[in-house]
Amino acid sequence: MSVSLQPEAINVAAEYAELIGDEPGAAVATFTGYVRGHAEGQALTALELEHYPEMAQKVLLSLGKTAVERFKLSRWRIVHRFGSLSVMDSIVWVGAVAEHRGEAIAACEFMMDTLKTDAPFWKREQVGAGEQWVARRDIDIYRRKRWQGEAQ
Amino acid sequence: MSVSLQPEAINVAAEYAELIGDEPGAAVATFTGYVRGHAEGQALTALELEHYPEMAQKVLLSLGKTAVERFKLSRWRIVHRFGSLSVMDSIVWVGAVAEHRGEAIAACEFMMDTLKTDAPFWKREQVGAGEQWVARRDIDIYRRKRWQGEAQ
Amino acid sequence: MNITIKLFAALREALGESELKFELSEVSSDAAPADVAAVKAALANRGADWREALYQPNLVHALNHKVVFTDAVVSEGDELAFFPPMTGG
Amino acid sequence: MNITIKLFAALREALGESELKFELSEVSSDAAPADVAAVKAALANRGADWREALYQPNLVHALNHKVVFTDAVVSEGDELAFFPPMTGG
Repeated sequence: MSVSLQPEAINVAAEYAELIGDEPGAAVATFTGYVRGHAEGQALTALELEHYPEMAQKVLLSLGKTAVERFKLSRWRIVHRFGSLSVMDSIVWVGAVAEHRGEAIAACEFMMDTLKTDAPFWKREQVGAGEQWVARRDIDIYRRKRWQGEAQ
Repeated sequence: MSVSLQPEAINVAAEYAELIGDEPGAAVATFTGYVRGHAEGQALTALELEHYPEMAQKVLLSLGKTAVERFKLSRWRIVHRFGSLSVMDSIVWVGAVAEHRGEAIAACEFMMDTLKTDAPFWKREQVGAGEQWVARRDIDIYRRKRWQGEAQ
Repeated sequence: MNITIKLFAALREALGESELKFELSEVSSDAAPADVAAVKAALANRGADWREALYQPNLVHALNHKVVFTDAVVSEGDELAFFPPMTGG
Repeated sequence: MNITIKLFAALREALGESELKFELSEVSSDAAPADVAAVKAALANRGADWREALYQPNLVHALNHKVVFTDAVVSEGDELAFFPPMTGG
Protein backbone atom coordinates (compact mmCIF):
# COMPACT_ATOMS: atom_id res chain seq x y z
CA MET A 1 0.00 0.00 0.00
CA SER A 2 3.01 2.26 -0.08
CA VAL A 3 6.31 3.10 -1.69
CA SER A 4 9.55 4.20 -0.12
CA LEU A 5 12.43 5.73 -2.05
CA GLN A 6 15.34 6.03 0.32
CA PRO A 7 19.10 6.39 0.48
CA GLU A 8 19.26 4.29 3.67
CA ALA A 9 19.78 0.52 3.83
CA ILE A 10 16.56 -1.47 3.70
CA ASN A 11 15.53 -2.90 7.05
CA VAL A 12 13.99 -6.12 5.78
CA ALA A 13 12.64 -7.23 9.17
CA ALA A 14 10.92 -3.88 9.75
CA GLU A 15 9.52 -3.84 6.22
CA TYR A 16 8.10 -7.33 6.66
CA ALA A 17 6.43 -6.40 9.96
CA GLU A 18 4.99 -3.27 8.37
CA LEU A 19 3.79 -5.24 5.35
CA ILE A 20 1.79 -7.84 7.24
CA GLY A 21 0.46 -5.45 9.90
CA ASP A 22 -1.73 -6.73 12.72
CA GLU A 23 -3.64 -9.29 10.70
CA PRO A 24 -1.47 -11.17 8.25
CA GLY A 25 -3.21 -12.48 5.15
CA ALA A 26 -2.78 -16.17 4.42
CA ALA A 27 0.04 -15.81 1.88
CA VAL A 28 2.99 -13.44 2.09
CA ALA A 29 5.74 -13.33 -0.53
CA THR A 30 8.78 -11.09 -0.54
CA PHE A 31 11.75 -10.44 -2.77
CA THR A 32 14.98 -8.62 -1.92
CA GLY A 33 17.63 -7.66 -4.45
CA TYR A 34 21.25 -7.10 -3.40
CA VAL A 35 24.16 -5.49 -5.24
CA ARG A 36 26.21 -8.15 -7.02
CA GLY A 37 29.96 -8.26 -6.50
CA HIS A 38 30.66 -8.61 -10.19
CA ALA A 39 29.48 -7.22 -13.52
CA GLU A 40 30.15 -9.22 -16.66
CA GLY A 41 33.07 -11.05 -15.14
CA GLN A 42 34.72 -7.99 -13.59
CA ALA A 43 34.78 -7.20 -9.89
CA LEU A 44 32.32 -4.46 -9.00
CA THR A 45 33.37 -2.13 -6.21
CA ALA A 46 30.39 0.22 -5.91
CA LEU A 47 27.13 1.24 -7.50
CA GLU A 48 25.56 4.67 -7.87
CA LEU A 49 21.81 4.73 -8.35
CA GLU A 50 20.41 7.86 -9.99
CA HIS A 51 16.65 8.35 -9.99
CA TYR A 52 13.88 10.72 -11.02
CA PRO A 53 12.13 11.10 -7.65
CA GLU A 54 8.66 12.38 -8.57
CA MET A 55 8.25 10.00 -11.48
CA ALA A 56 9.68 7.00 -9.59
CA GLN A 57 7.18 7.59 -6.80
CA LYS A 58 4.27 7.74 -9.25
CA VAL A 59 5.37 4.74 -11.32
CA LEU A 60 5.85 2.51 -8.28
CA LEU A 61 2.58 3.60 -6.67
CA SER A 62 0.76 2.84 -9.89
CA LEU A 63 2.57 -0.50 -10.13
CA GLY A 64 1.36 -1.47 -6.66
CA LYS A 65 -2.20 -0.55 -7.56
CA THR A 66 -2.04 -2.59 -10.74
CA ALA A 67 -0.73 -5.56 -8.73
CA VAL A 68 -3.64 -5.22 -6.28
CA GLU A 69 -6.17 -5.52 -9.08
CA ARG A 70 -4.37 -8.18 -11.01
CA PHE A 71 -3.43 -10.48 -8.10
CA LYS A 72 -6.14 -9.54 -5.57
CA LEU A 73 -3.57 -8.35 -3.04
CA SER A 74 -4.68 -7.19 0.38
CA ARG A 75 -1.37 -5.44 1.07
CA TRP A 76 1.85 -4.57 -0.73
CA ARG A 77 4.98 -2.52 -0.31
CA ILE A 78 7.84 -1.46 -2.57
CA VAL A 79 11.13 -0.06 -1.23
CA HIS A 80 13.83 1.14 -3.62
CA ARG A 81 17.13 2.72 -2.70
CA PHE A 82 18.99 5.48 -4.50
CA GLY A 83 22.41 7.05 -4.07
CA SER A 84 25.71 5.30 -3.33
CA LEU A 85 25.57 1.58 -2.68
CA SER A 86 28.24 -0.97 -1.81
CA VAL A 87 28.52 -4.56 -2.88
CA MET A 88 26.02 -6.77 -0.98
CA ASP A 89 23.87 -3.80 0.00
CA SER A 90 20.16 -4.31 -0.38
CA ILE A 91 18.85 -2.32 -3.33
CA VAL A 92 15.16 -3.20 -3.69
CA TRP A 93 12.50 -4.95 -1.61
CA VAL A 94 8.96 -5.88 -2.62
CA GLY A 95 6.32 -7.62 -0.57
CA ALA A 96 2.82 -8.84 -1.41
CA VAL A 97 0.02 -10.30 0.72
CA ALA A 98 -2.80 -12.31 -0.84
CA GLU A 99 -5.27 -15.03 0.04
CA HIS A 100 -3.38 -17.65 -1.99
CA ARG A 101 0.30 -18.34 -2.48
CA GLY A 102 0.23 -18.31 -6.27
CA GLU A 103 -1.05 -14.76 -6.31
CA ALA A 104 1.35 -13.43 -3.67
CA ILE A 105 4.36 -14.97 -5.41
CA ALA A 106 3.29 -13.89 -8.90
CA ALA A 107 2.67 -10.35 -7.65
CA CYS A 108 6.25 -10.12 -6.35
CA GLU A 109 7.62 -11.32 -9.65
CA PHE A 110 5.35 -8.96 -11.59
CA MET A 111 6.39 -5.97 -9.47
CA MET A 112 10.09 -6.80 -9.85
CA ASP A 113 9.90 -7.46 -13.59
CA THR A 114 7.98 -4.26 -14.17
CA LEU A 115 9.99 -1.92 -12.00
CA LYS A 116 13.22 -3.13 -13.63
CA THR A 117 12.20 -1.62 -16.96
CA ASP A 118 9.56 0.99 -16.04
CA ALA A 119 10.77 2.77 -12.91
CA PRO A 120 13.15 5.69 -13.57
CA PHE A 121 16.36 4.49 -11.95
CA TRP A 122 19.74 4.26 -13.62
CA LYS A 123 22.66 2.23 -12.35
CA ARG A 124 26.24 3.39 -12.67
CA GLU A 125 28.75 0.70 -11.82
CA GLN A 126 32.24 1.24 -10.57
CA VAL A 127 34.24 -1.62 -12.05
CA GLY A 128 37.89 -1.63 -11.08
CA ALA A 129 39.21 1.85 -11.91
CA GLY A 130 36.48 2.65 -14.43
CA GLU A 131 32.82 3.53 -14.32
CA GLN A 132 30.00 2.66 -16.67
CA TRP A 133 26.26 3.11 -16.99
CA VAL A 134 24.49 -0.21 -16.90
CA ALA A 135 22.76 -1.11 -20.16
CA ARG A 136 19.28 -2.58 -20.16
CA ARG A 137 19.37 -6.35 -20.51
CA ASP A 138 17.32 -8.20 -23.10
CA ILE A 139 16.20 -10.71 -20.49
CA ASP A 140 14.58 -7.88 -18.53
CA ILE A 141 12.65 -6.71 -21.57
CA TYR A 142 11.55 -10.27 -22.23
CA ARG A 143 10.46 -10.80 -18.63
CA ARG A 144 8.50 -7.55 -18.65
CA LYS A 145 6.72 -8.46 -21.89
CA ARG A 146 5.52 -11.81 -20.56
CA TRP A 147 3.19 -9.95 -18.19
CA GLN A 148 1.75 -7.87 -21.00
CA GLY A 149 0.83 -11.01 -22.92
CA GLU A 150 -1.16 -12.19 -19.94
CA ALA A 151 -2.76 -8.82 -19.18
CA GLN A 152 -6.49 -8.78 -18.63
CA MET B 1 20.49 -25.58 3.38
CA SER B 2 18.42 -26.77 6.29
CA VAL B 3 14.99 -27.77 7.52
CA SER B 4 13.30 -26.98 10.80
CA LEU B 5 10.20 -28.81 12.05
CA GLN B 6 9.04 -27.01 15.15
CA PRO B 7 6.04 -26.43 17.40
CA GLU B 8 7.10 -22.82 18.06
CA ALA B 9 5.99 -19.76 16.10
CA ILE B 10 8.23 -18.96 13.14
CA ASN B 11 10.52 -16.00 13.73
CA VAL B 12 10.52 -14.64 10.19
CA ALA B 13 13.16 -11.97 10.85
CA ALA B 14 15.56 -14.49 12.39
CA GLU B 15 14.94 -16.98 9.59
CA TYR B 16 15.67 -14.33 6.98
CA ALA B 17 18.92 -13.31 8.66
CA GLU B 18 19.94 -16.96 8.93
CA LEU B 19 19.01 -17.58 5.29
CA ILE B 20 21.15 -14.83 3.80
CA GLY B 21 24.08 -15.25 6.20
CA ASP B 22 27.09 -12.97 5.96
CA GLU B 23 27.17 -12.66 2.19
CA PRO B 24 23.73 -12.31 0.68
CA GLY B 25 23.34 -13.59 -2.86
CA ALA B 26 21.89 -11.18 -5.40
CA ALA B 27 18.32 -12.45 -5.27
CA VAL B 28 16.41 -13.54 -2.16
CA ALA B 29 12.80 -14.70 -2.26
CA THR B 30 10.69 -15.81 0.69
CA PHE B 31 7.21 -17.10 1.27
CA THR B 32 5.28 -17.32 4.54
CA GLY B 33 1.96 -19.10 4.98
CA TYR B 34 -0.41 -18.16 7.80
CA VAL B 35 -3.46 -19.96 9.19
CA ARG B 36 -6.61 -18.65 7.52
CA GLY B 37 -9.51 -17.50 9.67
CA HIS B 38 -12.04 -19.39 7.60
CA ALA B 39 -12.47 -22.74 5.87
CA GLU B 40 -14.98 -23.05 3.07
CA GLY B 41 -17.07 -20.17 4.32
CA GLN B 42 -17.05 -21.17 8.00
CA ALA B 43 -15.06 -19.48 10.73
CA LEU B 44 -12.01 -21.48 11.72
CA THR B 45 -11.01 -21.30 15.36
CA ALA B 46 -7.90 -23.49 15.50
CA LEU B 47 -5.77 -25.90 13.52
CA GLU B 48 -3.96 -29.04 14.62
CA LEU B 49 -1.03 -30.14 12.48
CA GLU B 50 -0.10 -33.80 12.69
CA HIS B 51 3.15 -34.90 11.08
CA TYR B 52 5.43 -37.89 10.50
CA PRO B 53 8.68 -36.44 11.88
CA GLU B 54 11.38 -38.66 10.33
CA MET B 55 9.76 -38.72 6.92
CA ALA B 56 8.94 -34.99 6.94
CA GLN B 57 12.57 -34.20 7.69
CA LYS B 58 13.79 -36.40 4.84
CA VAL B 59 11.22 -35.20 2.30
CA LEU B 60 11.92 -31.52 2.99
CA LEU B 61 15.70 -31.99 2.95
CA SER B 62 15.43 -33.78 -0.37
CA LEU B 63 13.14 -31.02 -1.64
CA GLY B 64 15.71 -28.38 -0.79
CA LYS B 65 18.42 -30.33 -2.58
CA THR B 66 16.26 -30.73 -5.65
CA ALA B 67 15.59 -26.97 -5.62
CA VAL B 68 19.34 -26.28 -5.43
CA GLU B 69 19.97 -28.28 -8.59
CA ARG B 70 16.93 -27.10 -10.46
CA PHE B 71 17.19 -23.39 -9.67
CA LYS B 72 20.92 -23.06 -8.97
CA LEU B 73 20.30 -21.89 -5.41
CA SER B 74 23.21 -20.86 -3.22
CA ARG B 75 21.13 -21.11 -0.05
CA TRP B 76 17.68 -22.24 1.04
CA ARG B 77 15.68 -22.92 4.19
CA ILE B 78 12.35 -24.57 4.96
CA VAL B 79 10.56 -24.16 8.30
CA HIS B 80 7.33 -26.02 9.01
CA ARG B 81 5.34 -26.00 12.21
CA PHE B 82 3.42 -28.85 13.79
CA GLY B 83 1.09 -29.11 16.75
CA SER B 84 -1.65 -26.68 17.79
CA LEU B 85 -1.96 -23.47 15.81
CA SER B 86 -4.24 -20.48 16.11
CA VAL B 87 -5.74 -18.36 13.39
CA MET B 88 -3.12 -15.98 11.90
CA ASP B 89 -0.23 -18.05 13.22
CA SER B 90 2.59 -18.62 10.77
CA ILE B 91 2.58 -22.22 9.59
CA VAL B 92 5.29 -22.49 6.95
CA TRP B 93 8.24 -20.41 5.75
CA VAL B 94 10.51 -21.02 2.77
CA GLY B 95 13.43 -18.94 1.56
CA ALA B 96 15.69 -19.23 -1.48
CA VAL B 97 18.83 -17.36 -2.54
CA ALA B 98 20.00 -17.35 -6.15
CA GLU B 99 21.98 -15.26 -8.57
CA HIS B 100 18.85 -14.14 -10.45
CA ARG B 101 15.40 -13.20 -9.27
CA GLY B 102 13.52 -15.57 -11.56
CA GLU B 103 15.26 -18.56 -10.04
CA ALA B 104 14.86 -17.45 -6.42
CA ILE B 105 11.15 -16.76 -6.88
CA ALA B 106 10.48 -19.97 -8.84
CA ALA B 107 12.33 -21.99 -6.21
CA CYS B 108 10.04 -20.65 -3.47
CA GLU B 109 6.98 -21.51 -5.49
CA PHE B 110 8.36 -24.97 -6.34
CA MET B 111 9.16 -25.70 -2.70
CA MET B 112 5.71 -24.59 -1.55
CA ASP B 113 3.83 -26.44 -4.29
CA THR B 114 5.79 -29.60 -3.63
CA LEU B 115 5.66 -29.64 0.15
CA LYS B 116 1.89 -29.11 0.06
CA THR B 117 1.37 -32.51 -1.52
CA ASP B 118 4.56 -34.44 -0.71
CA ALA B 119 5.49 -33.62 2.89
CA PRO B 120 3.73 -35.78 5.52
CA PHE B 121 1.64 -33.23 7.37
CA TRP B 122 -2.10 -33.44 7.96
CA LYS B 123 -4.29 -30.53 8.95
CA ARG B 124 -7.23 -30.92 11.29
CA GLU B 125 -9.42 -27.85 11.41
CA GLN B 126 -11.59 -26.79 14.27
CA VAL B 127 -14.58 -25.14 12.63
CA GLY B 128 -17.16 -23.81 15.07
CA ALA B 129 -18.02 -26.72 17.40
CA GLY B 130 -16.85 -29.42 14.98
CA GLU B 131 -13.55 -30.74 13.74
CA GLN B 132 -12.54 -32.08 10.36
CA TRP B 133 -9.49 -33.37 8.56
CA VAL B 134 -8.62 -31.12 5.64
CA ALA B 135 -9.00 -32.81 2.26
CA ARG B 136 -6.38 -32.38 -0.41
CA ARG B 137 -7.39 -29.72 -2.91
CA ASP B 138 -7.36 -30.32 -6.66
CA ILE B 139 -5.59 -27.03 -7.23
CA ASP B 140 -2.67 -28.28 -5.12
CA ILE B 141 -2.36 -31.43 -7.19
CA TYR B 142 -2.48 -29.35 -10.35
CA ARG B 143 0.16 -26.93 -9.09
CA ARG B 144 2.43 -29.81 -8.08
CA LYS B 145 2.09 -31.47 -11.49
CA ARG B 146 3.12 -28.35 -13.37
CA TRP B 147 6.65 -28.75 -12.00
CA GLN B 148 6.87 -32.37 -13.10
CA GLY B 149 6.04 -31.38 -16.67
CA GLU B 150 8.98 -29.01 -16.63
CA ALA B 151 11.39 -31.38 -14.89
CA GLN B 152 14.81 -31.81 -16.42
CA MET C 1 11.63 -60.76 12.40
CA ASN C 2 9.07 -57.99 12.33
CA ILE C 3 8.42 -54.62 10.77
CA THR C 4 6.95 -51.46 12.23
CA ILE C 5 3.60 -50.23 10.95
CA LYS C 6 2.73 -46.56 11.39
CA LEU C 7 -0.65 -44.94 10.94
CA PHE C 8 -1.36 -41.21 10.68
CA ALA C 9 -4.19 -38.70 10.73
CA ALA C 10 -7.67 -40.08 9.91
CA LEU C 11 -6.27 -43.63 9.67
CA ARG C 12 -4.72 -43.42 13.11
CA GLU C 13 -8.01 -42.11 14.48
CA ALA C 14 -10.20 -44.70 12.76
CA LEU C 15 -8.05 -47.61 13.94
CA GLY C 16 -7.13 -46.24 17.36
CA GLU C 17 -3.44 -47.05 16.93
CA SER C 18 -0.47 -45.04 15.77
CA GLU C 19 2.19 -47.74 15.73
CA LEU C 20 2.27 -51.54 15.82
CA LYS C 21 4.62 -54.41 15.14
CA PHE C 22 3.87 -56.85 12.35
CA GLU C 23 5.39 -60.31 12.07
CA LEU C 24 6.68 -60.44 8.53
CA SER C 25 6.89 -64.27 8.43
CA GLU C 26 3.05 -64.29 8.39
CA VAL C 27 3.14 -63.30 4.74
CA SER C 28 6.71 -63.83 3.63
CA SER C 29 9.12 -66.64 2.89
CA ASP C 30 12.63 -66.74 1.48
CA ALA C 31 11.18 -67.96 -1.79
CA ALA C 32 8.42 -65.33 -1.89
CA PRO C 33 9.33 -62.09 -0.10
CA ALA C 34 6.37 -59.97 0.98
CA ASP C 35 5.39 -56.77 -0.73
CA VAL C 36 3.28 -53.89 0.64
CA ALA C 37 0.14 -55.42 -0.86
CA ALA C 38 0.67 -58.65 1.10
CA VAL C 39 1.14 -56.81 4.39
CA LYS C 40 -2.00 -54.78 3.72
CA ALA C 41 -4.00 -57.91 2.95
CA ALA C 42 -2.87 -59.52 6.21
CA LEU C 43 -3.72 -56.39 8.23
CA ALA C 44 -7.13 -56.17 6.54
CA ASN C 45 -7.97 -59.54 8.11
CA ARG C 46 -8.08 -57.83 11.49
CA GLY C 47 -11.60 -56.58 10.80
CA ALA C 48 -13.91 -54.44 8.74
CA ASP C 49 -12.53 -51.16 10.09
CA TRP C 50 -9.01 -52.17 9.02
CA ARG C 51 -10.25 -53.34 5.64
CA GLU C 52 -12.09 -50.11 5.04
CA ALA C 53 -9.23 -47.90 6.23
CA LEU C 54 -6.51 -49.69 4.26
CA TYR C 55 -8.42 -49.91 1.00
CA GLN C 56 -9.76 -46.37 0.95
CA PRO C 57 -9.12 -44.46 -2.28
CA ASN C 58 -5.94 -42.38 -2.37
CA LEU C 59 -4.31 -44.17 0.56
CA VAL C 60 -0.59 -43.37 0.62
CA HIS C 61 2.02 -46.07 1.41
CA ALA C 62 5.44 -45.02 2.65
CA LEU C 63 8.22 -47.57 3.11
CA ASN C 64 11.17 -46.32 5.17
CA HIS C 65 9.96 -42.73 4.70
CA LYS C 66 9.55 -42.93 0.92
CA VAL C 67 6.22 -43.07 -0.88
CA VAL C 68 5.94 -46.39 -2.74
CA PHE C 69 3.49 -48.43 -4.79
CA THR C 70 2.04 -51.60 -3.27
CA ASP C 71 4.50 -53.79 -5.19
CA ALA C 72 7.46 -52.52 -3.11
CA VAL C 73 9.21 -55.41 -1.35
CA VAL C 74 9.18 -55.25 2.47
CA SER C 75 12.15 -56.54 4.49
CA GLU C 76 12.79 -57.25 8.12
CA GLY C 77 13.21 -54.07 10.18
CA ASP C 78 11.42 -51.86 7.68
CA GLU C 79 9.03 -49.10 8.68
CA LEU C 80 5.81 -49.13 6.69
CA ALA C 81 3.36 -46.23 7.06
CA PHE C 82 -0.20 -45.77 5.83
CA PHE C 83 -1.88 -42.40 5.69
CA PRO C 84 -4.33 -40.21 3.76
CA PRO C 85 -3.15 -37.65 1.18
CA MET C 86 -0.85 -35.10 2.78
CA THR C 87 -2.07 -31.57 3.43
CA GLY C 88 0.94 -29.61 4.61
CA GLY C 89 1.98 -26.04 3.98
CA MET D 1 5.28 30.55 -20.83
CA ASN D 2 7.88 27.88 -20.48
CA ILE D 3 8.29 24.23 -19.65
CA THR D 4 10.88 22.42 -17.56
CA ILE D 5 13.27 20.04 -19.28
CA LYS D 6 14.93 17.33 -17.20
CA LEU D 7 17.85 15.14 -18.20
CA PHE D 8 19.03 12.00 -16.42
CA ALA D 9 21.91 9.55 -16.29
CA ALA D 10 24.13 9.39 -19.39
CA LEU D 11 22.16 12.25 -21.01
CA ARG D 12 22.64 14.51 -18.03
CA GLU D 13 26.34 13.71 -18.06
CA ALA D 14 26.80 14.17 -21.79
CA LEU D 15 25.05 17.56 -21.80
CA GLY D 16 26.29 18.79 -18.42
CA GLU D 17 22.82 19.88 -17.30
CA SER D 18 20.13 18.22 -15.26
CA GLU D 19 17.36 20.79 -15.58
CA LEU D 20 16.60 23.76 -17.82
CA LYS D 21 13.74 25.98 -18.82
CA PHE D 22 12.49 25.97 -22.40
CA GLU D 23 10.42 28.76 -23.95
CA LEU D 24 7.51 26.92 -25.48
CA SER D 25 6.56 29.81 -27.78
CA GLU D 26 9.74 29.06 -29.76
CA VAL D 27 8.01 26.06 -31.30
CA SER D 28 4.35 26.49 -30.48
CA SER D 29 1.41 28.67 -31.46
CA ASP D 30 -2.29 28.60 -30.59
CA ALA D 31 -2.94 27.20 -34.04
CA ALA D 32 -0.18 24.57 -33.86
CA PRO D 33 0.57 23.38 -30.34
CA ALA D 34 4.01 21.85 -29.86
CA ASP D 35 4.57 18.16 -29.41
CA VAL D 36 7.58 16.40 -27.88
CA ALA D 37 9.16 16.00 -31.31
CA ALA D 38 9.08 19.79 -31.88
CA VAL D 39 10.72 20.51 -28.52
CA LYS D 40 13.40 17.93 -29.24
CA ALA D 41 14.09 19.42 -32.65
CA ALA D 42 14.50 22.89 -31.13
CA LEU D 43 16.85 21.60 -28.41
CA ALA D 44 18.87 19.71 -31.01
CA ASN D 45 19.73 23.07 -32.58
CA ARG D 46 21.89 23.83 -29.56
CA GLY D 47 24.71 21.76 -30.97
CA ALA D 48 26.02 18.41 -32.10
CA ASP D 49 26.17 17.00 -28.55
CA TRP D 50 22.48 17.82 -28.04
CA ARG D 51 21.55 16.38 -31.41
CA GLU D 52 23.42 13.19 -30.72
CA ALA D 53 22.06 12.79 -27.19
CA LEU D 54 18.44 13.48 -28.08
CA TYR D 55 18.36 11.26 -31.16
CA GLN D 56 20.10 8.26 -29.69
CA PRO D 57 18.32 4.94 -30.11
CA ASN D 58 15.98 3.94 -27.29
CA LEU D 59 15.76 7.44 -25.80
CA VAL D 60 12.83 7.60 -23.39
CA HIS D 61 10.54 10.67 -23.24
CA ALA D 62 8.48 11.31 -20.12
CA LEU D 63 5.90 14.09 -19.99
CA ASN D 64 4.73 14.99 -16.49
CA HIS D 65 6.21 11.71 -15.18
CA LYS D 66 4.59 9.46 -17.77
CA VAL D 67 6.42 7.80 -20.63
CA VAL D 68 5.06 9.14 -23.95
CA PHE D 69 5.68 8.93 -27.67
CA THR D 70 7.06 11.99 -29.45
CA ASP D 71 3.60 12.98 -30.71
CA ALA D 72 2.43 13.89 -27.19
CA VAL D 73 1.31 17.53 -27.01
CA VAL D 74 3.30 19.75 -24.66
CA SER D 75 1.59 22.55 -22.72
CA GLU D 76 2.77 25.45 -20.63
CA GLY D 77 4.07 24.39 -17.23
CA ASP D 78 4.73 20.80 -18.28
CA GLU D 79 7.77 18.86 -17.20
CA LEU D 80 9.46 17.01 -20.04
CA ALA D 81 12.24 14.53 -19.29
CA PHE D 82 14.69 12.71 -21.54
CA PHE D 83 16.68 9.71 -20.41
CA PRO D 84 18.18 6.35 -21.47
CA PRO D 85 16.36 3.07 -20.81
CA MET D 86 15.74 2.57 -17.10
CA THR D 87 17.80 0.04 -15.16
CA GLY D 88 16.24 -0.11 -11.71
CA GLY D 89 15.74 -2.98 -9.34
